[in-house]
Amino acid sequence: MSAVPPEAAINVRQLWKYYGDFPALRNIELNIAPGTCLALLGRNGSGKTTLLRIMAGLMRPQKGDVRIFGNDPRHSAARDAIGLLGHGIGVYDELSAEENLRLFARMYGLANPNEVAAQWLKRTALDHVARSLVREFSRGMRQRLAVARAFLHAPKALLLDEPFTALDDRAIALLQSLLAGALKGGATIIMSTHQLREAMELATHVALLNRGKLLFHGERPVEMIQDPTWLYRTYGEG
Amino acid sequence: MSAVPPEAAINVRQLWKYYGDFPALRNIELNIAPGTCLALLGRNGSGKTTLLRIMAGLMRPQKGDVRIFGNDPRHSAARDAIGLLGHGIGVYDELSAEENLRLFARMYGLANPNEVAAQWLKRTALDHVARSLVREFSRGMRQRLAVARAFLHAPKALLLDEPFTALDDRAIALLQSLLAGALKGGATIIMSTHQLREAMELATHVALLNRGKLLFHGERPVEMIQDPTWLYRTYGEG
Amino acid sequence: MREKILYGMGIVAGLWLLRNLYVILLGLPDEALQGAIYRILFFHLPSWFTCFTAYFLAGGASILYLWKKDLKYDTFAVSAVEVGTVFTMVGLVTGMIWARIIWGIWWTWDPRLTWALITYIVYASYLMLRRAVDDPTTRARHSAVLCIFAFASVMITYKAIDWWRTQHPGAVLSFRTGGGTMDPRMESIIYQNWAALMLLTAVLVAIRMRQETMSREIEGMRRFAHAI
Amino acid sequence: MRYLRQTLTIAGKDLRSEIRTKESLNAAVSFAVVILVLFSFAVDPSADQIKEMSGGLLWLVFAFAGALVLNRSFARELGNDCLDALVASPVPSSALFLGKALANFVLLLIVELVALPVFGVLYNMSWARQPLLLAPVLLLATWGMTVIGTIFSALTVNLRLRELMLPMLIYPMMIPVLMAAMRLTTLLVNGEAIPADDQIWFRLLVGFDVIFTSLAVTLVDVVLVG
Amino acid sequence: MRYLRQTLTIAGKDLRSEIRTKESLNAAVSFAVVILVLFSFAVDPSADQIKEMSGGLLWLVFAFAGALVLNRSFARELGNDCLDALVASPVPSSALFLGKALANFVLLLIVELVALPVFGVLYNMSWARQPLLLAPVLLLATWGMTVIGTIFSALTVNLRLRELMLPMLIYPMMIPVLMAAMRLTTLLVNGEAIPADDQIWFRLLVGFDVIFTSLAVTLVDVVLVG
Ligand code: HEM
Ligand SMILES: Nc1ncnc2c1ncn2[C@@H]1O[C@H](COP(=O)(O)OP(=O)(O)OP(=O)(O)O)[C@@H](O)[C@H]1O
Ligand SMILES: Nc1ncnc2c1ncn2[C@@H]1O[C@H](COP(=O)(O)OP(=O)(O)OP(=O)(O)O)[C@@H](O)[C@H]1O
Ligand SMILES: [Mg+2]
Ligand SMILES: [Mg+2]
Repeated sequence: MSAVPPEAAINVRQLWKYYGDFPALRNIELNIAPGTCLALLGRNGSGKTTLLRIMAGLMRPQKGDVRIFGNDPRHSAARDAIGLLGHGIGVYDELSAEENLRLFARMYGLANPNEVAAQWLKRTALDHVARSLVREFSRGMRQRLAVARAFLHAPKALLLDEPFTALDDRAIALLQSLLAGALKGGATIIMSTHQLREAMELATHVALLNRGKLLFHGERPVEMIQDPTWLYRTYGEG
Repeated sequence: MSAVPPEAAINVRQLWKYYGDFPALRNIELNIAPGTCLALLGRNGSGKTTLLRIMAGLMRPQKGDVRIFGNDPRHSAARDAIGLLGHGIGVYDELSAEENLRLFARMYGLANPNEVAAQWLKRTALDHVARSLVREFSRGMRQRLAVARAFLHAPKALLLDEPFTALDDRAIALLQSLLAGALKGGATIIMSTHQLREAMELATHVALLNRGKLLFHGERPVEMIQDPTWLYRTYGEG
Repeated sequence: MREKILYGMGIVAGLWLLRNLYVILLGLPDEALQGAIYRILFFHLPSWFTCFTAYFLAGGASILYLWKKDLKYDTFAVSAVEVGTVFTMVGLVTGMIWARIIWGIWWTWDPRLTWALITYIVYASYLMLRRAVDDPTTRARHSAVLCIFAFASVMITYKAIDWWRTQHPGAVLSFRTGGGTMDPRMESIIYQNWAALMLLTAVLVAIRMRQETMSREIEGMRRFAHAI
Repeated sequence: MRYLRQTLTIAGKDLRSEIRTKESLNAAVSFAVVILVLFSFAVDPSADQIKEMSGGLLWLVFAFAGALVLNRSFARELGNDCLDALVASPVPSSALFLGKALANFVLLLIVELVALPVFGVLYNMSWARQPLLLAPVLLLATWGMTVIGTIFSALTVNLRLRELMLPMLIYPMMIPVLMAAMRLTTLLVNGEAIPADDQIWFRLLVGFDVIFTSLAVTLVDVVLVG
Repeated sequence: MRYLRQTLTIAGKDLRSEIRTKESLNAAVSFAVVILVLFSFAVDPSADQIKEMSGGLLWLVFAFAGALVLNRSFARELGNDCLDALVASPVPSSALFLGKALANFVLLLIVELVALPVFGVLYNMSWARQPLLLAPVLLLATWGMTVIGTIFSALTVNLRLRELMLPMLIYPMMIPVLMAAMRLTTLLVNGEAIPADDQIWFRLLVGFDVIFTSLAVTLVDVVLVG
């Protein structure tokens, strides 16, 4: 139990997660420095979603632990610091865009929920439909609202699970620009994805999972810009 | 009501589909020759899924009609000719791989369900787990079983809705090789996708939908091999 | 080695029960009011005590699971509940046979009887909940929570004769009545039967635990193989 | 012939996956017992009038427990988008419907045949006094419940609020069958003859079954495809 | 303070979306009416004994109709994976639970207050003879139902067989509350005083509420997170 490196945004130590007797994560060690964007890669079933959910405090591991800026993921300080964007958009269909954002602002205990909501509606170009119910939104609008929801409380750590799946080129570009903005603002980003090309536009680091084991973690190899599957071929067939 | 061009595998004429008052498809005209592989492109909400579902006979349009080898999609000859692979895998978790394939073989009225099932299990490399319940399968195995289910009755027209979504590189390669095989065998393939690069490996033709209108349909432009988004930029901003 | 101990314990339990049966049938006099049939009490009461104990232990194991997150507690809990429901069934059936002879009907909606039935349903639904969850870890967690809630029904069943006026007879054992209602010889046989049944329970639970652990390991291995 | 084979294939599939997992059977049977227990608090089960309510209680139990089975019928197909695969196959919608209805019918009968003796024991009723007359009532009324349940299960399967809508829709529709079955069962269970006045209930059952089956078979394609 | 605000935020959200769509309210109220009608076929509503069954019938209706509301409680969060967003937020699981329970409590009370007069009319009962004693019974028993329903709704929310499992789990657990409520309501609705013997039911209600609320609040984090 060495001390947490003071510079780590997210620190994962000797993490094991079992589903029954099946080890989905095996002894993961991971230090993520603040301000990096980590692309979490791995084949289907390698444990990416599991790892992200444990980091987000949605699940507990059997062994090992995770620190978000030095805190347990279930500690309220850690949860204030986390922004989560999973497969679903995480907003309510039967509330309006504005109501959704205010609700989450209030849940995060922000001082001025209404202002923050208005501000993010503007930033995601949804202010003209602020009062429409989310049910009536198109896929792109929903995705933007989901991003607003996740970014609302200025999280220092963003966790994204396959954020580009089933999005069209425009929606991907929008998400990338918002993520780039957050990164510039000092946030730490971790995203899992199979769409390597899209991920490589942002990623400063990559990590490769294979059947629950961490095979590679480090700065993005230059080879991957030209050839995104380079990593798989080099480390992945273990 | 001109005659159906005799050479068309799938023929769509003046098709309109409304959800309530919202026109999801506007006056689509489309002739797909047998043996082609058509990539159906378009931004989120442009109507790709709607069009595929109408072709598969899962929905009826308000106006216009669709012919599958000259028949109405709900005609049993048309349905014998169609293989469908949607977002879900379309097989039962609580049955074994073998039982699933036999079930569908029987539903398609094949003469020898057991043999066909065995044969497809071998072809998708699932024969060693033929008796395991699908519930225990990994994502890749499920996808292969889904392909076996869709290909079982040697369909002459394959309809695929975002087949590459959330698959890893290996699973994509497998699917591509199976599709290439079907194409060589004379099948007609129509697939919707946002993953242009993967689609371009197979596509002989492309069609572009924009807000329910067909903007482009023709052979795959050579420009798209180098730059898959070329089509969007050239025709898409209408 | 463990096998042998288990089988040995099983044999001891069987022999002990046989010996008790001999005493019950031939050693004890008929009861004044009910005649020979009262002897069913020697199995009725110990069955209930046995299943209550099993449920109690399962509840304890569930709390331990939630605390330690070790699947062996969950394995114990499910094994204990399974064996417990068997004895609940024995208690219900012996009670119903007794009721048929003494009261002339198989069942009446008396609070004690009703709560005994509810207890059975609650633990049966525990077993059903387990089948509905695929991931063993989630399954363990959720069923542990249910197991803790479920114990309330056991307590109500136990206290039912004190809380309501029931057709079912009240307490007979001296630790509840303060003594004097029952021939000590009979009471001792009741305790002996209970002890023998508990021994049997221990054997059954141990066997079930082995099966459960094994099938979980096999499932884990299978998933691992399929994940390739 | 082909139609019949397709119908049986669908019924066989549903029965096989249900028998394998016993999910809705277990749930329905134990729910039936739970309702019997709940009723015992609501009505005084030792009272004499219970005899006059026996058919009523019984069919309420069948209706509530049966809804669990019926609800699963099309919901079972939602998991992996199996419904799309079924509808896209050459099996006609009406064969699909009949196959599923057949499977549900068998499952409901199983639930009823388990619940009957339990009811008999718990409520101290000897329900088997006129088995030859009770059987057709059971079969006819159960088929009526099945048809209504299956078609509405198809209708609600894609609704967001399936769990809310289904009970609201099916119980009111089932009322005619349930009323007939309640009345006839009460008479039969108490060993009484069926007076001429009550013969109409039989006719109502038969009429209901015929009309609603043909309606459902005709309309199911519209429900599933549009 | 922060805890309280979070609880109220959650409760407010649930109430707001429910009031806006009225989905489960409408369904529950109309289901209640349907059940009342069904019961009126099963038992003879004009008979005298109906008086002795009034509390029983009423609480059966509340339990069946209420389950629809309770079932939606966490199911509401499934749609867009909202549950993950909630659990990942700084709102503690217990505040989440209490907020949802509060909303359910209000909704159940609304359903009950609508169903009561309907019952009164259909069964010709004047239920409001001892309102000051009936009110605490309603409140205590409804809270008990709410706590059980909400925690089991959380427990089953991710199950494949949610619709099957939830009724199987909650009704047996609710039986103590329902029994107490049935007995007391029957007495109160008929204008009788509560005999000393039956005082135990009040104590049972209070005890149940206290014990199960504390259990649920303690265990909900384990249920939602692990
Ligand atoms: C289906 C019917 C019956 C059921 C479900 C039932 C249930 C129970 C239960 C749960 C106990 C618990 C023992 C305890 O922990 O205190 C018990 C004990 C007992 N039962 Fe029964 N019983 C039934 C029928 C009968 C009948 C018909 C008789 C005799 C007339 C009887 C006599 C006793 C006696 C004497 C005890 C021990 C009382 C005590 O110390 O609590 N039971 N029964
Ligand atoms: N709830 C669960 N119960 C049992 N096993 C599970 C569960 N969730 C995931 N698994 C298993 O754990 C492993 C890791 O799953 P996970 O979802 O984390 O993979 P992933 O990397 O996100 O895959 P994908 O790229 O397909 O999303 C897989 O083998 C999967 O089968
Ligand atoms: N069931 C429905 N009810 C109402 N509107 C619908 C429904 N299904 C689709 N739509 C609308 O119809 C339009 C076309 O939807 P469709 O799903 O066909 O698009 P798509 O091209 O498949 O989009 P994506 O790339 O996001 O999958 C969208 O604007 C969508 O909002
Ligand atoms: Mg994943
Ligand atoms: Mg689509």
